[in-house]
Amino acid sequence: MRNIASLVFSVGLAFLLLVIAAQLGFGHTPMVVGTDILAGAAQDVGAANIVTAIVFGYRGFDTLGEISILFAAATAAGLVLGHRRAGAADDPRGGLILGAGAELLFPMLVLVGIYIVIHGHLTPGGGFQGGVVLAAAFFVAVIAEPSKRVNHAAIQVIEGLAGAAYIVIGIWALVEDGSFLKPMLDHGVMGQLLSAGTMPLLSSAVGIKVGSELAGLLAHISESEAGEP
Amino acid sequence: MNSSALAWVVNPALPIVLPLLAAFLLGPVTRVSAFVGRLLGPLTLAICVWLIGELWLAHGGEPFAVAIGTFAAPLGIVLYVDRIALLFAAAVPIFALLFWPWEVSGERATRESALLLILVASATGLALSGDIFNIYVFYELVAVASFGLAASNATGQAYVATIRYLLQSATGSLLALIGIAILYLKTGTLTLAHLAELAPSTLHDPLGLAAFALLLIGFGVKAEMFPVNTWVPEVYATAPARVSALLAGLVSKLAVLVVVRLLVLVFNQPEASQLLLVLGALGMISGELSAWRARDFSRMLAFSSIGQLGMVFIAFALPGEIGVLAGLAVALHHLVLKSGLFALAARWGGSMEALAGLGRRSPLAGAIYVLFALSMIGVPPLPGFWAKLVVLVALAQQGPLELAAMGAILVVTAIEANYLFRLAVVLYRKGGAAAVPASGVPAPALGAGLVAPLLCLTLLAATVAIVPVTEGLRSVARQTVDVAGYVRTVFPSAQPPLARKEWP
Amino acid sequence: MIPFSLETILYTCAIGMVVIGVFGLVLSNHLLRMVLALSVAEAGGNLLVVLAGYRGGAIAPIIGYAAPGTLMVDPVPQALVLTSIVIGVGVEALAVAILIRVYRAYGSLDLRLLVERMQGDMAKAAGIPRTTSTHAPAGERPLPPIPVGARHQPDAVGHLAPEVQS
Amino acid sequence: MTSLDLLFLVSGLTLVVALVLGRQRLTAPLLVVLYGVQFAALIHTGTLFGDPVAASFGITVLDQPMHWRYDALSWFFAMITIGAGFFSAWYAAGVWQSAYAKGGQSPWLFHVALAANVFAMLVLLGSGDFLSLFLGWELVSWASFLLMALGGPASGRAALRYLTYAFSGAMAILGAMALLYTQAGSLEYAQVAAAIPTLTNTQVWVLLALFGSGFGVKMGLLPFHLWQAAAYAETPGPGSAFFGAISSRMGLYAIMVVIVAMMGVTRLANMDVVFALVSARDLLAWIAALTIILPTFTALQQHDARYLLAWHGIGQGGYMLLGLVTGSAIGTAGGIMHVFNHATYQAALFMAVMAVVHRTGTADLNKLGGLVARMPLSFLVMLFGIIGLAGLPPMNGFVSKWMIYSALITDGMPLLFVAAIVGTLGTILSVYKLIHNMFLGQLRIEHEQVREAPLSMLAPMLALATLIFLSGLVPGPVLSWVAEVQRVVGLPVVNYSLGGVIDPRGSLDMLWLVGILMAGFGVGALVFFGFGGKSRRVHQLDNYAGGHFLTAQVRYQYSDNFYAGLMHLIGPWYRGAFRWLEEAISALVDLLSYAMHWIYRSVQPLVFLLAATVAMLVWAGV
Repeated sequence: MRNIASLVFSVGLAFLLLVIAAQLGFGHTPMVVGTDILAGAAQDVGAANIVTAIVFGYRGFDTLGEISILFAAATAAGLVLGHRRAGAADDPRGGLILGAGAELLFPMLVLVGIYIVIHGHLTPGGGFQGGVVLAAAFFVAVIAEPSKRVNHAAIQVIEGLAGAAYIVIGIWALVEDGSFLKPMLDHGVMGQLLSAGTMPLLSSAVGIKVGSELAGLLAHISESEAGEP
Repeated sequence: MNSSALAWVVNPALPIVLPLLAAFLLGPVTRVSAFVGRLLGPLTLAICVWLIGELWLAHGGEPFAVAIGTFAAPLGIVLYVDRIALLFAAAVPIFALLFWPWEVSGERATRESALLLILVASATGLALSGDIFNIYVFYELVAVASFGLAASNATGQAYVATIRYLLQSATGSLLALIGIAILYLKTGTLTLAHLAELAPSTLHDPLGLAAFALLLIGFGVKAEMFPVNTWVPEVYATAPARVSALLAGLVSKLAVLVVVRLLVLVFNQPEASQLLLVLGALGMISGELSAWRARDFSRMLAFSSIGQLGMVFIAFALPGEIGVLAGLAVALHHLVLKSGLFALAARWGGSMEALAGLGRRSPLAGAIYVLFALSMIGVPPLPGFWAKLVVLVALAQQGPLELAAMGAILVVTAIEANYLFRLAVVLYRKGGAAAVPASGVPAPALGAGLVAPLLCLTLLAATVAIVPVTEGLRSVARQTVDVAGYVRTVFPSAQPPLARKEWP
Repeated sequence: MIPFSLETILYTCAIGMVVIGVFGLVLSNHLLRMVLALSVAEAGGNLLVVLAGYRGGAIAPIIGYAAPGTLMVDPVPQALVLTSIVIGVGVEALAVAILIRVYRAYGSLDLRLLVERMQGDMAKAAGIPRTTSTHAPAGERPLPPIPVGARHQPDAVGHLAPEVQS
Repeated sequence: MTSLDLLFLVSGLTLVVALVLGRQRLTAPLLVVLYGVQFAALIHTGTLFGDPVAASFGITVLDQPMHWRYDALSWFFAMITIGAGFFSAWYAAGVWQSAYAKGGQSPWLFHVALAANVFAMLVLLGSGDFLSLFLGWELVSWASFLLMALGGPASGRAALRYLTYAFSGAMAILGAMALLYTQAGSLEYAQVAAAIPTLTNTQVWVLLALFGSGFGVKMGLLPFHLWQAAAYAETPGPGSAFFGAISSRMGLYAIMVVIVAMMGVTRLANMDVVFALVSARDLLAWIAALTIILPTFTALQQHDARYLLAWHGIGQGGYMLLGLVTGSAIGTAGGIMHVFNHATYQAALFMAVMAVVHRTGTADLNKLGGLVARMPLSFLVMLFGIIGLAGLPPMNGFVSKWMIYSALITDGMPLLFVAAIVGTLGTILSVYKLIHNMFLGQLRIEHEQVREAPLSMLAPMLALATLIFLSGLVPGPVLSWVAEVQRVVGLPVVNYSLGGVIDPRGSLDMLWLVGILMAGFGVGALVFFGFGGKSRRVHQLDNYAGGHFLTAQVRYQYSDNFYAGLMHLIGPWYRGAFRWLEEAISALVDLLSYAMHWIYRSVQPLVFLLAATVAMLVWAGV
């Protein structure tokens, strides 16, 4: 009964969504806001990557909410999973290939991650993307060697301070210039690494925060005691 | 604020980001000093209350808009501050303080406090934000924080309830996201004020309604809207009572506020209101009828909360100022009432039969319950009556559908009276068993004994001051339905904010 | 009618992912599969949002890679989708974390069993006698045993039903 | 400060005194005095023969003014209310409350609830618009609930049932008010009264149905009467007397204000029931007639004296409504006067029964008997009361019932007259059962040591009995009040004299009638004693029955299955009348609630989410 109903409703949903899509005039986005941003981002923010300009500039408030969501998810996961009991069984180690590969990959991933984070305002990428790569570096290591422990205390401090840094930069702008998250510092020359004012700082804060949060979150999950014998 | 050095304090972003800052710093600070860590949260909330008061005083309740990062309205995110927003924004830290997890300690305390602070920040954001995607982000933030809090009882049933809640909420959010995509495709903007301006020409068609329907499903999950509210009884029965109080009282109201903003500003069409009315009526009927069957206190409250929220939706579905007034009255009344009842539920776990004689043993709690119950079913001169009267009178002036809804309200109120006072009679029955704290219900918080009397006093104060209260609400409602004023506040220049340029 | 083109295929795929995900959510009784279905659906939704900013023949919105004045796609949906992807990641990670606890508490991820057990535990916590028995549903196999580890949870000890060890 | 403020103030003061000082023993007499002061304050308002008085306070919420004022109608009902409160408090003040406290109950709560009831009713009677009417209505409902719920579990159940009925009724009233507001644009009596003539018949029907059922619940009109008997009977002691005397008359007050005064009996008589030959007025009249017959014959079945009286209370309400809907001067005067008369004898009867309960510990008619030898004064009170209740001369019940019968006949409603007479027949049968099973026949051996009721209880009973007789002998004063009420409500005014009514089609003069009756008794006594009639007191066992000498174990006077033959004959026709309605409604709610609950217990709620999404998208019309 439920299966039939599900099928019928799903087909109905597919049909309706297709009808909606057909009516929407695909490829002819109105671009009311987008056009203005494309035209003005260079002066407003000074970042070459307009998506990053939006993420950390125009819609920087969304980004704050977003890192808070990750933080909340990590905190909630920590709350749910609690502490590991001493002496609980670990997952089996990864094999030789995984181990060797992990050792090889770790520094490269960290490097790539940092690169992506700090070049967020110039090239595709930014704090989130780089942060995920950073977290992946730690996670590869954990998969290869499950008995390795991530230092949760350190992660907690790092993520807290990185998140706080984002807000403090915003409040600094508020105190100085009367507007929360207003881009501060000089825009510099577009295309250079040290340009776009506070944007690289924000991007770095987000990168560190996302990296540490995802690492902590995944570590929580992987550290949760292995299943029953 | 008189001193110009501190003029930056009057900024609506601060009540949102300060709790976030506190949440981020809670972990590091607790490592340095546990005492400061425990105080950090409540202190931040108190500051938030003060900040919101300053916001009200600074502009005398007149609406104003603040662009984040000086990016003018349709490009960046705008925070819109008017009376209704401040009213709900002020309720957020106050109720969070009332239901602060004082009794938890250790690492759990840090995490729960952080989640609660995030909940406060995001709920305040929901009230103040003037950008639909920003609202979506804050809504998700509310959701994630509430998942963690809902599971914080650490029982198997709490986990199952939470995961079901999570799946429902995430699916709803997905649909809301698709709704936002449709909106963006049709208008090219995300700012509510801009949407309000463009809506008559672009959104008053079936696609616009479809977008509204999808958004309604998404935001309806937290607002306990039928039929995406099946998580409610499970979560409220398994979560700590203080969390249930916050979810039922506060969070649901803020989700309702979002729906109301959308309805008033963007989807100001009779069809949209009708949809809300029908869903509200169904939710009310299903909730109250299910509550009639409930056999334990917290699930009865959960179901009755669904029913009351249904009535809130019915009220807000009414057109114009009277609808917002009615909805506000019902919503605020329910906010105070349900929080108070859940505060009682923190001590009244277990089946209703086990509560026999409780009213004789603790007369104050019994009296508070009776007062809440009287106000809930709308007995004059308590505030619940005036709220219900406004709804009924407004409904009677509309069409046959509204008349049917009016009849439904009357019928379910009679059912509500039956089940609420069935419990009241049990409470005052002679010679009940000695109070047996039911298993699975944690010890009540230190401050919990104060919360219910405090809210009860609020209710009585509103009863005494019913005239100024209703007049105040009316001014709030008048301001809320002023769409032109909203647009004018966000875009002070008379020209449309963006002339459509050709593609570069 | 919808013309057959790249755009149509993309749209259809995105909608297909959403519908397949939702269908999986509704049809499945296994919680992990539901979470996976949710992530499929979210991916489809995100794809839809990105497509909302599409313009034919436009390039990525990064200044300095093409001559000024080149058509660029709408950058706003891209920024939005970045946000919504991260939101999805957070929600799903939390979902998996809760799943682990669910499995430890009840030894199963089958929704039908879980709901029944949950309702039984809720009723028991509230002191209400069960109307139906969970222990041996007529004509069905008995519930799987609780895994060993679950019996000694330090923070769940007071709450786990002692007699559900069957 | 107007005189009405003073009345409210005194009444509120009574409540506060009961609340604050109620735990002291000496407060009870103080409360009795305060009820007396309330009575004086009511007289002081002078609204009976003078102009209406408005309260100086009022409140305007959301542009809706609420105000209070008293006129002759309010005065009449308020007088009965305060009187009932006064006598009940008096009855409770002495021995009764000590015994009550000894039973583990709280006299404090009783006095508080009683004072709250009186206060709430006074507020209701002062209503000057629909909002204050509803406010007062709810206050009365909840105050009654409080007083009802004071007893044990049985009274808790009865009170909850009452609450469900009363609140459903209140919701009907609220709905009617909302509808009325859309038409009249106001909830003020004056504007509403002006707007009603402009309404269509359908609209008036809807209003009549909603208001009628709402007010009818309180009055115990069929089919909303099921709650009343248990609720009133289970109320502790004098509370029953108070409720029986006045509580359900609040429904009649509201009917007079809204239906009789605003809609008008003439309007109702001109509204035809579709596909039937009767008008709305006939419908009301027949509801009233059925309300007389069915509850009265249900009373006949009762084995508990309290329940028997409570069922009669419902039936007597039918007479009042029946009198009112005749619309003629004498009929409406009879209906209104019956309110007063009923209050006096019902209170006296309940007090007599409660006195017996106080002494013997039971109200079960099968476990009593022969108490006339032990409690002669209580017997006398009950005798007066049942004569009044049955509507026989020379007591006051006869006067009002005579007026109702007379109006029914002269206004051409013979079938209704027959119905009323059938009801009276049932009344006579059942009150005979009452007095016989309690006071006549064989004294049970366990009641040998029973003494007369204590003076504190006896005094109000005797006072009421006197009132019953006096207002029967000299109905003129009461009729003068009734005439004022009629004038205020806009009904034709009755032409009365000191001893009764003057009517070209048949006057009534109780002075003559009682004189002749007394003369007849005198002649009888003369004949009996003059011709050497002698009586001798013997012990009840100094007797024989069926050729056997009696022992203490042998019952020669049966109480069980009293009227068994009659019951056998008529029982199946009305047993459980309208109980099916209540059961059907609760079964329906149960079924619906089960269906709704199923949604919230489903394993996979996302199906609903998906279905709702699809449905809403289809509805949006994409």
